[in-house]
Amino acid sequence: MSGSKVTTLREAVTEHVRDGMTVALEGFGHLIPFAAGHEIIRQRRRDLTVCRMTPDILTDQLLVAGCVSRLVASFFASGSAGSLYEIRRRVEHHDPAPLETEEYSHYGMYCRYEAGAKRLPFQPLLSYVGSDLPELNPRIRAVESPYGEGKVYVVPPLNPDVTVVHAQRADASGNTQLWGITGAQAPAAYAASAVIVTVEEVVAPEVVRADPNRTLIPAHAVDAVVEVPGGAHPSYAQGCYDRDSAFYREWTPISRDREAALAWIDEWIHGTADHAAYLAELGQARWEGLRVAPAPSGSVSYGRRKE
Amino acid sequence: MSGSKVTTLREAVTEHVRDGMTVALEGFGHLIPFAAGHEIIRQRRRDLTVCRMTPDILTDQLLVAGCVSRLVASFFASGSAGSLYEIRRRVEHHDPAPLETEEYSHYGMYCRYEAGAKRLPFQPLLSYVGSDLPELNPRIRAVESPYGEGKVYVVPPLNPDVTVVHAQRADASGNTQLWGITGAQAPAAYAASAVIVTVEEVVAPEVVRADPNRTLIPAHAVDAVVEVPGGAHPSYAQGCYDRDSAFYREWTPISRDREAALAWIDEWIHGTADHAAYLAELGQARWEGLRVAPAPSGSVSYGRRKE
Amino acid sequence: MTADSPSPDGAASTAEPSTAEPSTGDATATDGATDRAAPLSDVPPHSAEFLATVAARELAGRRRVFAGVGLPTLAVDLARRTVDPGVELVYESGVVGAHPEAMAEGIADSVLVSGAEAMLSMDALFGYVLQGGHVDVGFLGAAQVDRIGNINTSVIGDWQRPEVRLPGSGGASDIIASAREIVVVLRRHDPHALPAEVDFCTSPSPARARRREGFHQPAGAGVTTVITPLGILRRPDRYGELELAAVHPGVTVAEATGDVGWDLRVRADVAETPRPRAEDVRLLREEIDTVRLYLR
Amino acid sequence: MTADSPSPDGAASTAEPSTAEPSTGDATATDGATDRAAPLSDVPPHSAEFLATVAARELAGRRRVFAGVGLPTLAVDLARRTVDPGVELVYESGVVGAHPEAMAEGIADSVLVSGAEAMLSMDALFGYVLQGGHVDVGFLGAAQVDRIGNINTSVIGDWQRPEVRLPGSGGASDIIASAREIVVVLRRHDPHALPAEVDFCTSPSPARARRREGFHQPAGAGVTTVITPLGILRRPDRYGELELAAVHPGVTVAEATGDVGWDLRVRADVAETPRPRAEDVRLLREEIDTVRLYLR
Repeated sequence: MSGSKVTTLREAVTEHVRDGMTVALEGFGHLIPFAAGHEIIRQRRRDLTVCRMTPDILTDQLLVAGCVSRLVASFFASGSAGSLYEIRRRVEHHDPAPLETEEYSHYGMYCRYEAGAKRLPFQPLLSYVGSDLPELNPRIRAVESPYGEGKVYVVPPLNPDVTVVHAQRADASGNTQLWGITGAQAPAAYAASAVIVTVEEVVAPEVVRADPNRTLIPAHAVDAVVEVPGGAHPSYAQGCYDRDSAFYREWTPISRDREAALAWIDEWIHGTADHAAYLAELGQARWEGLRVAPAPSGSVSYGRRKE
Repeated sequence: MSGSKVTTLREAVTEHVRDGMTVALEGFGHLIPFAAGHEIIRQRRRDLTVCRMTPDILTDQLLVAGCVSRLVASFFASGSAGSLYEIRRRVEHHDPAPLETEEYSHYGMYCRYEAGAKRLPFQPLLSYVGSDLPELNPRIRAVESPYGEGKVYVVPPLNPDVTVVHAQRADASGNTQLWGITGAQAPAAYAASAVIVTVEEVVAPEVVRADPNRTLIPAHAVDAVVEVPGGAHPSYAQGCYDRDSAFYREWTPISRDREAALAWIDEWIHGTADHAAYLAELGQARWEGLRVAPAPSGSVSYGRRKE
Repeated sequence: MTADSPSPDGAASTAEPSTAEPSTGDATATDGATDRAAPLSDVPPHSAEFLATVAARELAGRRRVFAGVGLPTLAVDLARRTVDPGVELVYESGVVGAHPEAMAEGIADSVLVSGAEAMLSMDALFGYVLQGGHVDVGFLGAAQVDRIGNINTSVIGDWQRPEVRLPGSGGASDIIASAREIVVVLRRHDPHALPAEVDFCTSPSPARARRREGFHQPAGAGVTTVITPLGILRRPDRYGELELAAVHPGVTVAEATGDVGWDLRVRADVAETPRPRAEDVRLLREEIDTVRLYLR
Repeated sequence: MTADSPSPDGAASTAEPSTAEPSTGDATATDGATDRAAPLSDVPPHSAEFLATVAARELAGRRRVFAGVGLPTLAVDLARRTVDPGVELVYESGVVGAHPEAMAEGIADSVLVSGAEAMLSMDALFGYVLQGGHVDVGFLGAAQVDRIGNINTSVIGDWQRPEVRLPGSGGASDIIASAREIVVVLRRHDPHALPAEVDFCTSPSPARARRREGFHQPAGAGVTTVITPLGILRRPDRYGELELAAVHPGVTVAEATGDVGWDLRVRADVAETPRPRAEDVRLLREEIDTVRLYLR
């Protein structure tokens, strides 16, 4: 256990996210670190390489805002509400500028984080035999099995400068617990040089230590802890609030019109001082509509040795 | 969810464990499947290849009982109470017969299960550069990284015929939940052709489904579910009962004397009809001494969508 | 899927298969799906209701289905209520054995997680469950499927400056390597969607994988079934080509073979797809997709 | 470790380092460990109390220690109470940030799990934490350590028909590759335990790894410190050999160099190991190992 790493989102982004960096923003449909991404937009970072398995609306917004020059990903559409038009404009029409992309399958991308976290020079997987993906992406290479079963494809490690994740809770030293869909957060965090964790709630160490199996990212891997309630909106936090599906639908026409998208960024991101202001703008009524009813996991016992 | 797989330990071992098979009995200090191992002894299986990262007393007992001809492992001593003398007699003096061994480091052995579970032809790791282990074990081989960082060692998949694990709880269809030290159980189970799960308690599906992140081995990977309370004795089940450290100490002099060890097998295994009889023989007083006080994990919410 | 109707989920998805075989008969089983005496629906073959019903029948007897949302979700839900209550859905998000209380609006929807039998890490899901050989059917959507079952979900046109940038692989090129078989649903039936050869091969057939010499060959059989608005195409064996196995009601064999990028063979036993029962359509509309998310 | 006193845990373990540097001085810090004016203990250098105290001092300023039980457990517990409350223990069983309510009797003891900050999978522990470079010090026990810091925990004598079958690697050959440095404790100080070259190299030094040409070289510095019943040996650099850095009270430099399998160099600044304080011994006996499990 180390000292408190609790800080503000502004300070965490200022300190750890610099122009030109490779930034992983993970969360597979669930716990997408929107608040942190929005703060990156507010601080007008430039020339980032963004790594996300499923770019989602968050990446489309970062692109609209001009933060991103390169994208490493495995699926180039929104979670469930259609195309990401800023990505498509960049790729199909180089409008307003080309976007360099590096493309994998989901498991290929996951294995890159795994290799990065484990400092392995490569990780084999069973995908791509016969696919054009290795032709498109020369980082997907082949290795001959020394046991005689032929060649398999491998991917190289992905080691971001900084990884940002959102979770349900952490203690002040950074022991981070998440449940529901856990995505690529743990390997992406361990693969990075610096890790920012935003959480719905900073809890007492006793809460974390009562259930150590839920800690997927221990304190030693974490550099900054920020309490950002609602920090995954418009995605969701299992047990806390649901996905704002209406927002996902609303984004499609916004994204389709670059001027509208720029106006959205101006109003909702640059026009709000921080995530609390963004949520206030969203309004209490909309937020109430995203609330979920409790569904308790139940408690298990870890046991204490009797004296 | 599939139908009930609940059976007796006798039937599960009769059906899934045959002479000559490769059997993984995993559990790293915790949740060691002693009851299942004892049933293998009772059914006088022969010529087994036993896979266990840390052979522990269980393997020494299986050896004494004449069930094992080969051992795949990464540490050849007892958890914390000294040598396993039957193993040493076999290896050092071929008494009463030689024992073939195949040896890895802990992570090498774990990676073998991982490769087995994922059907990968090999898994790289950073160990062994400069070690004599690859000289001793020709299955540890080298692969050149296609990204230019030189060679790394790799291990091949380990695919047992059957894997046996013990856990705190499962539902009747085999969704298995364990907490505390989770060892190599999940990859060893997925690597195997058949899986026997013994549990402290068979619980209702609702108990499992209230906390799906605790399920490490889903029903589709499980062939037989057996309720065996106390099934990890003399090892332990986190939150249920503690390790019988006195037994671990007692085993050392027994193991040192082959006749005493054979007598122990006769009395405690062949002399008991099943694990319940073994526990009865152990006595209520001893069992009470292993009980632990509750230490609740606390409950988290998974949330329910409101209508 | 096309660029304007992308996969309604986080992976290349949507799909629905069908079974043309048991089209004759006077089964009177209480199992409604095989009860051919039940009143039939006249929903058109290109409707989501028709395709979902065809897909549901395709799942009978299958155990584990790896799918996105949309038509697969509808099909699995319908299959469970009709032809096979034992079908289990796994999602690439790590959900195994979902029991959603409401219809999922995405593969990462919270309703799939609450009450699921297991919520695995993505490494366990792709590594243990998928690569480990536990998936019987993978449902995939596609912009193009070619003669031997190669799938394109990446780009139309030039790779470097595409005419249309499609969503890419998602889990598709992982799924095709290891799922026992793949069922694809196409929303179009024309030479563009069914070319002789895909513009880009995202997810390869075993025949194409075999050409990559010296490689450890994938275990999966690749695309075995393609469901289109006109009929059902099947591949008879691992390295064979797609053949017309069934046409939907009102579609002629000539219509189905005429609008394909190659000389599509017709099976000797080519059948007519049985219509959905009225009950299938009712279940889909009134009990499954009550908010008409996928049934539009 | 020898065959008759095997590692008291699930891995090749036990160890305790020491710091010879701050032996002169009249520190009056309230931090007891550096308070040289405190009453000293006369426990003998080969005692567990002595070695645990030496090891505890070695941990000052280190963050994350990968260790087995036994002397490392005692040393870490003592270090936290004296020289450095911030030392964090990780175990190969997956426990990170243990806060045991009772003294652990093994690396998989339930008391390490209850109340821990994280209970990781073994894949995360070995892959992310260890290979990922988060371990500062690995504590290892050994039957033999040779001139350049190679460790043998496998066999004495012939590999195929050994004189003594030792426990093998456990996590040791994984740990030595990736922990920043390794501290070894030997229970014997003689040419058998300290040979010019090990009978079998379980866990190699960087110098030996370098000879394996064309291999990705491990990040770890290997064995930097060996604590014996007579003194402390240190390796001055990554590819150098062990040198005598300190002798324990009552031991002469000639005694320490005379009983080693090679011509052991003596550092110019060779020091005498400071004795444990009476308070260190009291803590070990009365508050840490109250049941005298390791202090025998």
